[in-house]
Amino acid sequence: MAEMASQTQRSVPLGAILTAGRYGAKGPDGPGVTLRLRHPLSIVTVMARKGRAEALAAALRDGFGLALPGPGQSTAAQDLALRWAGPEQWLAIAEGGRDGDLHQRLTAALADTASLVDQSQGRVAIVIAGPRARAVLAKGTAVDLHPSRFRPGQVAMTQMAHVGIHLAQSAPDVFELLVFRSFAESLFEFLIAMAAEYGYEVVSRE
Amino acid sequence: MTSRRLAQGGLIDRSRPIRFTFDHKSFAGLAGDTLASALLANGRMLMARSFKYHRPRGVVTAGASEPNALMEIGERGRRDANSRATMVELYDGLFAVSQNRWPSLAFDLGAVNGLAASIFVAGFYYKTFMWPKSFWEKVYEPLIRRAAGLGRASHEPDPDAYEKAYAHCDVLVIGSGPAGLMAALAAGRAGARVIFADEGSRLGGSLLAEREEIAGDSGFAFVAATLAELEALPNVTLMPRTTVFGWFDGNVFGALERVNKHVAVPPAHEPVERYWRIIAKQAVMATGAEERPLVFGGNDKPGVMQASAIRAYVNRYAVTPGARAVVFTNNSSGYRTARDVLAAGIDVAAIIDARDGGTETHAAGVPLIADAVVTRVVGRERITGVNVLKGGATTADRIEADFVAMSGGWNPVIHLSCHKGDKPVWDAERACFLPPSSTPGLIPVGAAAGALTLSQCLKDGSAAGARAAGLAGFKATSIAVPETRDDEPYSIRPLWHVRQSTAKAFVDFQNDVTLEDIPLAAREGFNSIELVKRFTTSGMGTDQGKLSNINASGILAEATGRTVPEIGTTTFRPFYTPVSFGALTGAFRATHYQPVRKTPLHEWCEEMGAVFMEAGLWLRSAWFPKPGEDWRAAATREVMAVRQSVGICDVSTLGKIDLQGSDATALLNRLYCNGFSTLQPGKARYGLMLREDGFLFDDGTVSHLASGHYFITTTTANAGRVMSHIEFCHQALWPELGVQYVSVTDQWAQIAVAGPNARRVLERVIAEDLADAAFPYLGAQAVTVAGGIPARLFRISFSGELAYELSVPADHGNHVARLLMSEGSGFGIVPYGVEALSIMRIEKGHVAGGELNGTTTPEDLGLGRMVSRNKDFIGRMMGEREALKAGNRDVLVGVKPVEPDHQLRAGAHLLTRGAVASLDNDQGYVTSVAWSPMLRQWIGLALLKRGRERHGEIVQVYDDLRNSRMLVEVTHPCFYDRENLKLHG
Amino acid sequence: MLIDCPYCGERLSEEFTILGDATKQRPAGSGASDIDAWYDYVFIRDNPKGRHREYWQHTGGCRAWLVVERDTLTHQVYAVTPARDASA
Amino acid sequence: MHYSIVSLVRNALSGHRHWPPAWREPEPKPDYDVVIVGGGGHGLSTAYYLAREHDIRNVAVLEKSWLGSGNVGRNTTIIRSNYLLAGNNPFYEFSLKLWEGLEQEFNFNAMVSQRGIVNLFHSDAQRDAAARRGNAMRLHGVDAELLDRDGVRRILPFLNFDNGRFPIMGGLLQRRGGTVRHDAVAWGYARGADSNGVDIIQNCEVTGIRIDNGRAIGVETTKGFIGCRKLALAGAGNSSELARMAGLKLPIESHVLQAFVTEGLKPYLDMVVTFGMGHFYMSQSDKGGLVFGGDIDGYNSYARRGNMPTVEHVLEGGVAIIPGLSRIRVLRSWGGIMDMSMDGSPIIDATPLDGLYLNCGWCYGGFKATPASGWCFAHLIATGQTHKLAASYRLDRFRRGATIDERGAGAQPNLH
Ligand SMILES: Cc1cc2nc3c(=O)[nH]c(=O)nc-3n(C[C@H](O)[C@H](O)[C@H](O)COP(=O)(O)OP(=O)(O)OC[C@H]3O[C@@H](n4cnc5c(N)ncnc54)[C@H](O)[C@@H]3O)c2cc1C
Ligand SMILES: NC(=O)c1ccc[n+]([C@@H]2O[C@H](COP(=O)([O-])OP(=O)(O)OC[C@H]3O[C@@H](n4cnc5c(N)ncnc54)[C@H](O)[C@@H]3O)[C@@H](O)[C@H]2O)c1
Ligand SMILES: Cc1cc2nc3c(=O)[nH]c(=O)nc-3n(C[C@H](O)[C@H](O)[C@H](O)COP(=O)(O)O)c2cc1C
Ligand SMILES: [Zn+2]
Repeated sequence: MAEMASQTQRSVPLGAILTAGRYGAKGPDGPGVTLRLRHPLSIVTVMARKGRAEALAAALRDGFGLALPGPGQSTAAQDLALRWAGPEQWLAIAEGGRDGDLHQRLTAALADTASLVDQSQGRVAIVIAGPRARAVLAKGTAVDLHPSRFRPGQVAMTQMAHVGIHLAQSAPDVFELLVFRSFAESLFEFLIAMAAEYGYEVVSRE
Repeated sequence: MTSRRLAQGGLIDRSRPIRFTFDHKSFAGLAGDTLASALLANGRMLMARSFKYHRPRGVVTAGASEPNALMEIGERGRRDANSRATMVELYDGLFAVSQNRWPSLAFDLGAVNGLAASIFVAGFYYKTFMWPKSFWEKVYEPLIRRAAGLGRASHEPDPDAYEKAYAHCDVLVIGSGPAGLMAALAAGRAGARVIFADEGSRLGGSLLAEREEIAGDSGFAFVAATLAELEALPNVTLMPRTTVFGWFDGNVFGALERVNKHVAVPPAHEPVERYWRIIAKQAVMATGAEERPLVFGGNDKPGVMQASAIRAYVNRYAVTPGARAVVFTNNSSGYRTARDVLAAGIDVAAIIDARDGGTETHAAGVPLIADAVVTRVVGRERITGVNVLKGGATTADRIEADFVAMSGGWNPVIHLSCHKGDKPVWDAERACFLPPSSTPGLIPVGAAAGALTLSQCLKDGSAAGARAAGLAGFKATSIAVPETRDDEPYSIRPLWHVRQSTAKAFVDFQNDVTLEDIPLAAREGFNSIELVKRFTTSGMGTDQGKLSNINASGILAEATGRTVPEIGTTTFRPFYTPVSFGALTGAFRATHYQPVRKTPLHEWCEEMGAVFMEAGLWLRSAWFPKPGEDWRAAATREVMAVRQSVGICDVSTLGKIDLQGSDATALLNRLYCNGFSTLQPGKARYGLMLREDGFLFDDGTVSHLASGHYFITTTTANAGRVMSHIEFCHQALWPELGVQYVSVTDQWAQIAVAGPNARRVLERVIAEDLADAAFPYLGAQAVTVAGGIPARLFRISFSGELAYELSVPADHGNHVARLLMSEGSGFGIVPYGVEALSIMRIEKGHVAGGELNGTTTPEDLGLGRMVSRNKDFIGRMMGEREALKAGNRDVLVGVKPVEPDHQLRAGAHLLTRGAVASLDNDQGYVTSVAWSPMLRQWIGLALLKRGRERHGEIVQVYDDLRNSRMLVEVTHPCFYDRENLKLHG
Repeated sequence: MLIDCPYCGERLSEEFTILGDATKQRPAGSGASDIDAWYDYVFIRDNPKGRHREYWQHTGGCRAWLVVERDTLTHQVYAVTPARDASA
Repeated sequence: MHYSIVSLVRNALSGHRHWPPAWREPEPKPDYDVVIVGGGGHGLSTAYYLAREHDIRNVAVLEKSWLGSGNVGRNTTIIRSNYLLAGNNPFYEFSLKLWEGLEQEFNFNAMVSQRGIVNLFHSDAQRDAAARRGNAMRLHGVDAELLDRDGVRRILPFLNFDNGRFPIMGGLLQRRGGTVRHDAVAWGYARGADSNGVDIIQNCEVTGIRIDNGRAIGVETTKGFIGCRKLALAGAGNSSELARMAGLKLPIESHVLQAFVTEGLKPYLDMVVTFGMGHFYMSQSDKGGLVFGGDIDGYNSYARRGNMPTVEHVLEGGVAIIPGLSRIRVLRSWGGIMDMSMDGSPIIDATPLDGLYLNCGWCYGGFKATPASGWCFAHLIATGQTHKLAASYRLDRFRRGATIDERGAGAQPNLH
């Protein structure tokens, strides 16, 4: 059996409910938000080993040109992004999702400074963008998303509609929600229900 | 009926007539009307019946505090009971019905209660209805219940949508009268993020209802100009139709936005109501003041209204309640009403002032009767006049009028400021309670803080806005305060009730609490205001005593020879005005009540025709019926297939934790009661966790993947709690340990492959050597599936068969399951569900939720040998307590009906054979049952006193709840393959 | 109620889960003479009306265990520290 | 004065001016045989039974605020005896039996209404637990019925059977369960105790306990020192504070439990519904308000008020199970301070100090226990012997491991 086959047979989360198109209220200014799934994606939990956070920071700087972000922050360089994900924990995120690639790459560079755990398929990344994205999110999370308080590059771990999420603003008005895979459908249904009054567009994966 | 609409004025839109029905009769109103103003405009005074005596009632207020004019609005699933007509904006097609009357509002049989009013005094029901004993539930209570209550609520589901949302601001301004407007402007100009909320349909507060002059123009104009500026500020959010209903810890406010209550049906995609939680650095409470009614004979007749409400109807809605007013007042407000009514071209018969003489500007041409009281309002359908008694006089004079304006003074609207439990402060000069002396985070201002003149409200509002912005970190100065026409100073002499009343005088209109009820309560010993409230129900209606509470305190004070501040008030609590369940529920209703968790194999399970069941938030495949099979047939077939050949099962819901670090083994040793020091890489072990009190907490497997790298599974039910427990133990108890861990529950699709042919099927998709020697029982290793999928394989068994659990990254789950099915087709592979899994574990005597019920110990479940004696672990010490070690504990056994066709049920109890059924003789209970395909009969696990000594004994099953008694034999808990031969296959 | 998570900033209390009293020290000993200390640790609470030190976990956020010093009468939160630092 | 329709009519004729106070307002005497701290349900019923059953009448009940201002006056009024464990069931059944004859006994209509209570279940595991409980009740002769889905639908057709997240599978019904008018319980016992000579002293806060030679000899109060031969603490949510005055610490935490009432409505719900899975239960008061509640807020608290997360959680549960509630409006919410014990069960016991007795740990179930608690506590105080129905409620059970943990939640009070 070819390796390629095993990669193409992968299931796409939200597959059952994610259908491209324009929904909800149809205002003259176009949809208030667009929603998109990022998939496949590589996600690795990076946990500093005890007393090794500085060494980890150095290894990341040297190996990837990346600074280790502090609480509520993220950093990015070329094809790799790091998002703070709790005390001494980060999520390393890269485009593309061949099994284990990112995990192996990081293991090679960081194994003695960090414990690394592949989470690529345990989290689902939903991107919500547009002028009303904040209004939609404010129906779910109590994190203050005002542009002066939550800027591009910032991240927050919070909950929305009874579900824990990892929220990041990747660019102005572009928000990314990482959610545990098993909850993804429920969260997505919540988001589109809350977006309906502004009109929304679901964009298919490229 | 005559139209009571004034020819000019008001904030209504005369070009937009609106049709509505009240009690199935059609009426017309105007855009800008409330239901109450529209009914008044149509000459309808009678709007409701009171709670107890079913007295005819009309509207008393023009706002949120309305006690009388409550109606059912809307039909079927949209019916809103107890809607205040004063707050309902008129819309086309509005459907309103009066309530608490039968057969009709005009002719209500319930009014006979009024005849017995002398018996139905406060608390009468505590003194009677006791005999005969059985009559309370059968006769009296149903009667009382039918008579009690106001509107009829619907049992139908609500077709509308609701939402919740969060908002943050530097300054929340509550109330949009002159004080609130200035506060919002000051804070807004300073650059603070401002939320400006008012329950009214338009912003402007009392300025919409009064004839004021501000900055040389009308009050309306001032409102319009100020709102225009606020609207233009990007940092200010205006929220009309939004009631702030509560003040909570952390300066969090609850608010209800009535998004689409002013239309018959909300537009598509929009909610009807939205509940906000507003997190405010500072709040300005500019909630105004509520006018107190006076307590005098007949004060509840339709047509007796707050003086300020009459101004609102006249000035804002261009409606007059009648043709000739009489004013009864003890303070400035009545004079203002007289002037405004006159200005609208309506007659004012007289001002009756309870004081010796006020300092107010007198309304030209209106007789002033000072030092006088109204003793009775007369008239049947409509008021025809009032009896007035002058100081010193013995007989009353009749003054003719068809509506009455009353003002007993003002109650600052201090509710929110008291929600944290602080007590309000009495102000003798203004005869009112002011907000508590210290309310950090909340600045009361305007009439709410006792400022009862317009200029003061404007000035204080400006200062409060600036102060709030300053406290929130902005540089702010008070803004210029516009000039006002000189307003008159406020003066009052409290009048808690008219002693000389010659008809029933009401304190609480809605609950029919009369002037006599309060002294009666005091005489009977209910002499604190809280006891008076409970004994008389004063202030317990839908209006929460907004009009009545302070009068009740005043009356109680006089009745008991104490002062009003000694009496105090009852407790102010949320909700400021009632809030729907719908709003507070938001979108989390029906099937969206709680999120659904789906496994990565859900799609495959659906393909296989799974019937799903709830397991916490998860949906799990319970069984996979073939056509014509019920659950038992399906599960039986699945078990047989597994026991005889092979089956696969989705076990992805197990909690999974990745644990690494130099002290990982040490942590495991402390978390589990059994030891892990000897667990070699490549091996898995069953583990038991206790709580610190020594009882069982959870079980699962721990696999040593590579040196210092473990993979832990937990039960589905406890996954979250175990994760938190581990985090606690590490972070709070032993932070010195070098460990890293993270939940990987969702990363892996987990598939159990079980049955004598399990290995053969797996060998077809996995290249690695799976022979027993290479990969023995309790092996754990990384493998590659289908030539490219990185996976993990564990040789563990819940079913008792040769079995594996295969973990593949979640996206691959469906594919791998399909692959196993096709590769296993030659072996007759089946999918099996939780039901079959459960049958097999019961056959094997493995414990699960029924036995891990929070009150069992390892010893109870036959797992005592797992408890290590030579290390510290959670639960060790308390597990040694005498009662946990006692010999007569309920311990795990198997039970098997003596008659093989008897069906055993979990939840049945066990009795010694021949013993009388009693709690004293209770010997234990059946925890789990199954119809065993292998034994071809029902079997069960049970917890039985001294059970291990009783194998072979016949005991009695007691299941009277289901009319079932039978004898069972006590057995070893393992019914099948006790030697574990199959496991090693 | 707002709790100022040292990592995430001020968050609403429903993002957190409380465990309880954080003044208790898990006893080190496991001899017969230590049983009283254990009983006290597991079952006995000061339960003060006023300032109280409690364990809370930011379960709906960064998952850190925190020691929150809070007033049980006013619900005012005085201080929040990571549990790992508090017990160190 | 005996209360009846006759006395009501007679008093109506004289304008109700001649009703005597339901209880006197005495000044405290310098000392009493027994001083009971706490004018809640349990303190008052203890006083009543001390007088009635044991002829001990030189008794004072000291209440720091107004009578019934504690949990007895703020609970959701449910009575039932559907307990699982042998340590609990007979006690609560005895209590229910006392309720059944109470009003006639003390001539006060407390509106004992045995309208039935149903506990819903939604899974096989929950059904099994309900069956175990129901059979335990039957074993003790207590009425219990196990309803299936259709059985529940017959009595409560408007529950959410078809469009819910957790389908209703059935329910455990106790028809003799129901509600009692909470305030009336306090008032009825107070009147009954008073007429038997007990001094009920309101606005009298106990600020200290005077101990002499290992013996409690009296209390310091805001009305001065009051001496006693026996001192009984029935302070519910304030139990730890009271115990502290005697140098004792308890296996108790204080937590706030909220409750709610809707606007008054015509008959809507004619029994008590418990949706345990959604932490929601509801009944309708005779006045028309739907009275409901859920779980404690979860954090330790002495403030009688809670916060919105719990409010939302409870209301979400409500709409989930009774969709028609959506348009009904909640009128008021309040809180009470619960004496949450470490196993969810109460304590009725003597203390290490002579003459000092303890009654606490009622969690959110103590209202239904009011008669039996007073009965057993009075027995203990009068005889020095533990009443056999309260034999399991000893303080040393935690040390011994003989906890009575109906929920199996362990030593974490906020999980009970
Ligand atoms: C919201 C809520 C709902 C509930 N629902 C139910 C239910 O449905 N069914 C049920 O069975 N139980 C229920 N309960 C529990 C029940 O109300 C209590 O367990 C029970 O009332 C406690 O006993 P009590 O009546 O004696 O307490 P309380 O009425 O609280 O009496 C204790 C008294 O002691 C006084 N006191 C305290 N300290 C001092 C002092 N230093 N000096 C003088 N006096 C002092 C207090 O002021 C108080 O009046 C509920 C409780 C709450 C809060
Ligand atoms: N002399 C008198 O007799 C007398 C007495 C009282 C008031 N007044 C006048 O009344 C005015 C008072 O001005 P003000 O600005 O203090 O109050 P206001 O009455 O003008 O405005 C208060 C506003 O707050 C709103 N509100 C109240 N509670 C709310 C809540 N919980 N949520 C949302 N909105 C809420 C009300 O609907 C109202 O619109 C002054 O002009 C004063 O002169 C005069
Ligand atoms: C069973 C029950 C029914 C209640 N019904 C009402 C009611 O109909 N109206 C009301 O305003 N309050 C009602 N309450 C709440 C009380 O007003 C009050 O809030 C509660 O007893 C707590 O007291 P507190 O708010 O003074 O602290 C009810 C309380 C209980 C326990
Ligand atoms: Zn955090």
